[in-house]
Amino acid sequence: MMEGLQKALDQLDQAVDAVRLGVQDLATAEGAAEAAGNAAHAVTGGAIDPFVFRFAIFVLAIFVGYYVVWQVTPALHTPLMAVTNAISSVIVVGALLAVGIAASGLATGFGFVALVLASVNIFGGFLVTQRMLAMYKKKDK
Amino acid sequence: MMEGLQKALDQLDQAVDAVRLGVQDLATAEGAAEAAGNAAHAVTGGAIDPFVFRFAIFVLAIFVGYYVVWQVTPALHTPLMAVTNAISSVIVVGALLAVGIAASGLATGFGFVALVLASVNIFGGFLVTQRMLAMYKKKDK
Amino acid sequence: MTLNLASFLYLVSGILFILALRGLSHPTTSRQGNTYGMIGMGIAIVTTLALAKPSVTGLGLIVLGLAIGGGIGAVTARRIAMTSMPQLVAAFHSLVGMAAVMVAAAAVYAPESFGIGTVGAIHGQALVEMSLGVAIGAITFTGSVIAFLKLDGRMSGKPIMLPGRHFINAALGIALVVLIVMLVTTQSTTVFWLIVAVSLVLGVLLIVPIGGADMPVVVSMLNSYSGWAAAALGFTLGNLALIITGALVGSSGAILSYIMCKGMNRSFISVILGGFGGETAAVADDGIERTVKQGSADDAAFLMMNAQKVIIVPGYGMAVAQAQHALREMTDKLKANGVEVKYAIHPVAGRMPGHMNVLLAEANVPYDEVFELEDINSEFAQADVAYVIGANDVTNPSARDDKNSPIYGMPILDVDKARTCLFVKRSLGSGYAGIDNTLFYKDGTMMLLGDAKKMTEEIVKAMDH
Amino acid sequence: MTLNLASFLYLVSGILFILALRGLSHPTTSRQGNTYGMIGMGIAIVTTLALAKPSVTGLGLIVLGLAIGGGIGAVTARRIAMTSMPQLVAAFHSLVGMAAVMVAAAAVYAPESFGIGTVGAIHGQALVEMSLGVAIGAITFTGSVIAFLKLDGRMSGKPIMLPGRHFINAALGIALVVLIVMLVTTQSTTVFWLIVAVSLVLGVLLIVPIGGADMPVVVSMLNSYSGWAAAALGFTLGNLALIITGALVGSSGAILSYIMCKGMNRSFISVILGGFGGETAAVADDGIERTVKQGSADDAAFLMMNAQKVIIVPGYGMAVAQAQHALREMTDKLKANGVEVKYAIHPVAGRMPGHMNVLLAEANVPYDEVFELEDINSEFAQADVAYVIGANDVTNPSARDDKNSPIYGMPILDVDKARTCLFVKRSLGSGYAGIDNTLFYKDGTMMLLGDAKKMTEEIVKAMDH
Ligand SMILES: NC(=O)c1ccc[n+]([C@@H]2O[C@H](COP(=O)([O-])OP(=O)(O)OC[C@H]3O[C@@H](n4cnc5c(N)ncnc54)[C@H](OP(=O)(O)O)[C@@H]3O)[C@@H](O)[C@H]2O)c1
Ligand SMILES: NC(=O)c1ccc[n+]([C@@H]2O[C@H](COP(=O)([O-])OP(=O)(O)OC[C@H]3O[C@@H](n4cnc5c(N)ncnc54)[C@H](OP(=O)(O)O)[C@@H]3O)[C@@H](O)[C@H]2O)c1
Repeated sequence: MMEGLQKALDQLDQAVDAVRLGVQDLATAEGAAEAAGNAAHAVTGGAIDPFVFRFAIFVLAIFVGYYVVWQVTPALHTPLMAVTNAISSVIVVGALLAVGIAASGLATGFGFVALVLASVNIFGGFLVTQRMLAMYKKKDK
Repeated sequence: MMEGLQKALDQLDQAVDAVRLGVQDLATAEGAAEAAGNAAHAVTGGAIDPFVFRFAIFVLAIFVGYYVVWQVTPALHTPLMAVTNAISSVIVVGALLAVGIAASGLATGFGFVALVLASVNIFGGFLVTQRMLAMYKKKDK
Repeated sequence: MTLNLASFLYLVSGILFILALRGLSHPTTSRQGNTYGMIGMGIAIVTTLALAKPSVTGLGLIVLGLAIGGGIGAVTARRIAMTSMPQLVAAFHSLVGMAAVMVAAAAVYAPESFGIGTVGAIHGQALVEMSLGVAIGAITFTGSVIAFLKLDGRMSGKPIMLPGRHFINAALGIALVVLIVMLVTTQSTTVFWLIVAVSLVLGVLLIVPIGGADMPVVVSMLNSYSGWAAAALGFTLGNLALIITGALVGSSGAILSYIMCKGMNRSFISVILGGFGGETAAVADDGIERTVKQGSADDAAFLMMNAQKVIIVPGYGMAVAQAQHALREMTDKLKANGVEVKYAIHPVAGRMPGHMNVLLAEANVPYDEVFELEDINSEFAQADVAYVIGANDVTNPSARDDKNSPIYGMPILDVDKARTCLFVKRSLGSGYAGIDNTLFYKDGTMMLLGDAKKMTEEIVKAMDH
Repeated sequence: MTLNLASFLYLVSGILFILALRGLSHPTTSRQGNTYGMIGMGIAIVTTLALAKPSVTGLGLIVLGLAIGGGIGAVTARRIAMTSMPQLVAAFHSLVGMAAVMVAAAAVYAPESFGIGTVGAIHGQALVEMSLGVAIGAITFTGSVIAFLKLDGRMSGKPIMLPGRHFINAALGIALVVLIVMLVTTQSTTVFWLIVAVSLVLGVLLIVPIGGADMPVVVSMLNSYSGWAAAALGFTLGNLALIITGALVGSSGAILSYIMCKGMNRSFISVILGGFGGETAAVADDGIERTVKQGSADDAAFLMMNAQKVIIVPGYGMAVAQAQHALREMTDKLKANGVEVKYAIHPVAGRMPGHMNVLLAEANVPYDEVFELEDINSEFAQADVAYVIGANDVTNPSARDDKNSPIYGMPILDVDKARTCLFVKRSLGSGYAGIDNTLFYKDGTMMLLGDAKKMTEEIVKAMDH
């Protein structure tokens, strides 16, 4: 089995080399320009680990969260707690993947429990927020 | 030449298939676990185009910019204009790449011009901001 | 659906969540914001379904799960009393925590579904991210359950101080780190469940020493934790909506904790270390004879009907007594009589941030009659009556004047500057901080001893005479 | 250095730029913020060098380039008069625009250096991003040059209205789109330079119809453009620092334009369409005989020395006359005499946002004596003297009272509520908006006709008598 993988990886190496040669040959040819461009892009631009991007997104989202929450008026701090609770149940996407793709019985089970719990939060959180917010009224004149 | 590329791509396909088979074989084997995990990761998680991530970063940075700039006190709006000018000259990284990697005479030339222009901005922008900010003083008591 | 399109849609739902919080900057935009939040959640769910392409059985299960959970959630949301908000939020957080644990468990048993490797061969980085998520999630779960029990009065609010608890917690923390390393190297599910178990225990141990009255800060802190757990799993699943939301929720909880601690003039560390708010401190006996002027509902009605300006200061007691509706009736009477009425809200009045505002909103008090401390504090000097209903600590002048007071430095509402100060409460006992309030013995103060709701109703009746 | 580490460091420098802007929320933190900005720039440069690993020649060139540019920049920054800030900022923007064009050109001729393909085979998406960057950059370049020339008085401030200019601009815009599509399909450098050429022309045509007085809004708009250009190139280069910075600068410019337009109560569209601020409108001749009370420096000195409270309202004329130092001397005298002195700054006083604040800071006026409109406007009623120096429009009561006035709705400083209002200007002429100021003819007003600096110096002398 180890050999199988080794062979496969070797083949992959060869293939990549072949692509690289092909690209060099083609560098001045016309039609395949787009394909070559794609390949070159993958070699450099695409080499960044997605983790770096995710981390950048995470850090910027913390900044956004910081500013957005400080701007919440104190009168709405209780609805804020309820709504952040509701949105934190986007964790439901994980549950949906587990139930939806279902590779093992256990995983489906865990996913189902997660799905039910998250759904309580989604519906409960948004609806209770809506109920609260509906109560905030201006003086009618 | 087209054939060269075609052949290379075919080989790549074969290699990927082989890897996939190898991974399935190995699924329960021990040592190669990490390697297999890497491969699987590349197939799904890694398949997202970096553009999507960059776009997400761009959008979040606009949000951050929006909040951060509204918090700037009006008394410092002139320094704000100067400092945004200074930081927008990070474009200098492009100039450095052009001059530093230097694949063609022309490109180096353009890069050099860009480098000089951006440097004027970097030094001019930060220093004039510093000069302005140094003037803002509190009443000494 | 391609992964690229899906990622883009997840980004859209993340942005919609940002807009949901942004809407809360003002009551008029807040409802729109909540709608954005729902749309964002809808997009995230539909996108995931389109990506997972579940079988018919799978889809059936999903609909079932959504229906069960959604039903419970919707009924709870409709039935819950506004005064029980703190408990509800704590209970909901525990669900998010447990959901995070379950999702991680599913990922361990079926990593292929999440594209993080195969069973026994999960990508190392994904395992680390996941362990963090599962540990924080489990702590959030048991922590929130304890907070819920304490807030709901099903468990004594007294801090439970285990001997050597700091040592135990530190040991558990180290065990967690060791277990995470083991998980990455061995890929064993047993280790995974050990991580869950240790974190569950840690959640309990971290929260039991904290007194019931400090629970609001704890709830907010756990809110923050649930956010970080979601973000950690977002890294594992490579899901932008989860990463963005996790960061938002994490910041939000942290900022609210900070605001509460600042409003109480206490340090976050001292709250977390616990032991506060268990017993009420003995009333300082300085040997001076203290006299209290007690009044009746009739006196109060007379005073207020003849006032030009009345400022109402609600506190925790109003929530306990559910006196907000009676209060609203009283102010209607006053306003009909030409008296100017305003409400003054201290940042930590009640037991959670914005607690008083929700209750007043429930009683149909327009939000433009309700003012924050900074905006109204200077007006007490021009007010004829300050009607303090179930509030205590937030009016205690020792926070302003007595350097030795434990709450010294906490901002207070200057009700003592009003011509007359009416205090509605059941006894001369102290409030949350357990400190005697010297205001009760002041000349301009009149105590209206009794339940906040009953007393206010009596005043309303007296006004009709 | 690996690409991952480099990307991480670019993120760090992006974050430092955010902190740089964040620092500007208060004068005390602003200097620290500027330092963060410099560190961020340093990290970006060093990271790029470590990534590019230039040859010795390359490194030599880079040091040379940095030295030339840095030298020019440093000398300019040191020498420039504070009153010339608007011009300087415009000139600097033009450089950023041109640098963006040059970087894009380098990328077209040596795409390998940027990892976007090979000559003649550049990735399509990269080409689109690059074309956007280069087009916006070129527009920024010529636009800023025109703005600079108008602000510096080297070109008439009059709007130049070409016949059919909207049609020409639209045609050029369409041509740009077509050229970008052609560039992607043909990869021809000729097309690239055509894009540059068309954008350069467009930059000129967009800005010449806008009057000199509207230039501040234009400068800010171009600031925003330079940000978007940087962001577009950031996408091409896959550089996080550029993407984040571009978004920051883009938002900043847009918000400042918005603030200015709001301060002038004009729509952004009407500014961009141009044609405003060329000629001064004829003074409305309503047949009423108007009398003006003119005063001397002695009168002004006497009035102010005997006042209890003086509020100073600086405007564009103070900048033109460079009167800030004389003004500072005058207030020192007043304060030494026990007079309370405050400065009131209108959001669009002068010719760029924060213009007056910089000049006052230059003259060592402490920033806590300088107040914004909302914070001081109610105090004019208690002031004995309002000393209006080189300001005009921002005090014009017709913005408040006359619905037919072109500036109706613009917030103004209520100098007419002060007991006496002193106006220092050279004539009875109008200001930027070209509208007669009825305040000159009011009872409580005394005109001090003359150059702002000379008049203030004379007043200072008169105070010594
Ligand atoms: N809001 C937050 O986010 C938050 C978070 C954490 C901690 N805290 C703390 O909570 C406190 C809030 O201050 P507060 O002034 O609102 O409340 P408080 O100081 O706790 O006082 C509440 C008062 O209400 C009275 N009361 C209780 N039940 C009543 C009833 N049925 N009818 C009438 N009166 C009743 C009690 O006196 P009797 O027993 O004599 O009736 C008590 O003195 C602060 O110390 C704050 O630091 C608040
Ligand atoms: N700040 C911004 O960001 C910005 C941006 C765009 C537009 N604007 C516009 O600029 C205007 C600013 O208002 P403002 O009140 O500051 O200025 P203004 O209304 O333009 O008036 C300036 C006055 O200064 C006088 N002056 C010129 N040179 C002088 C000198 N050497 N000595 C004494 N006086 C002199 C002029 O009168 P004489 O000729 O009689 O001396 C003129 O009336 C507003 O209309 C605003 O909308 C501002």
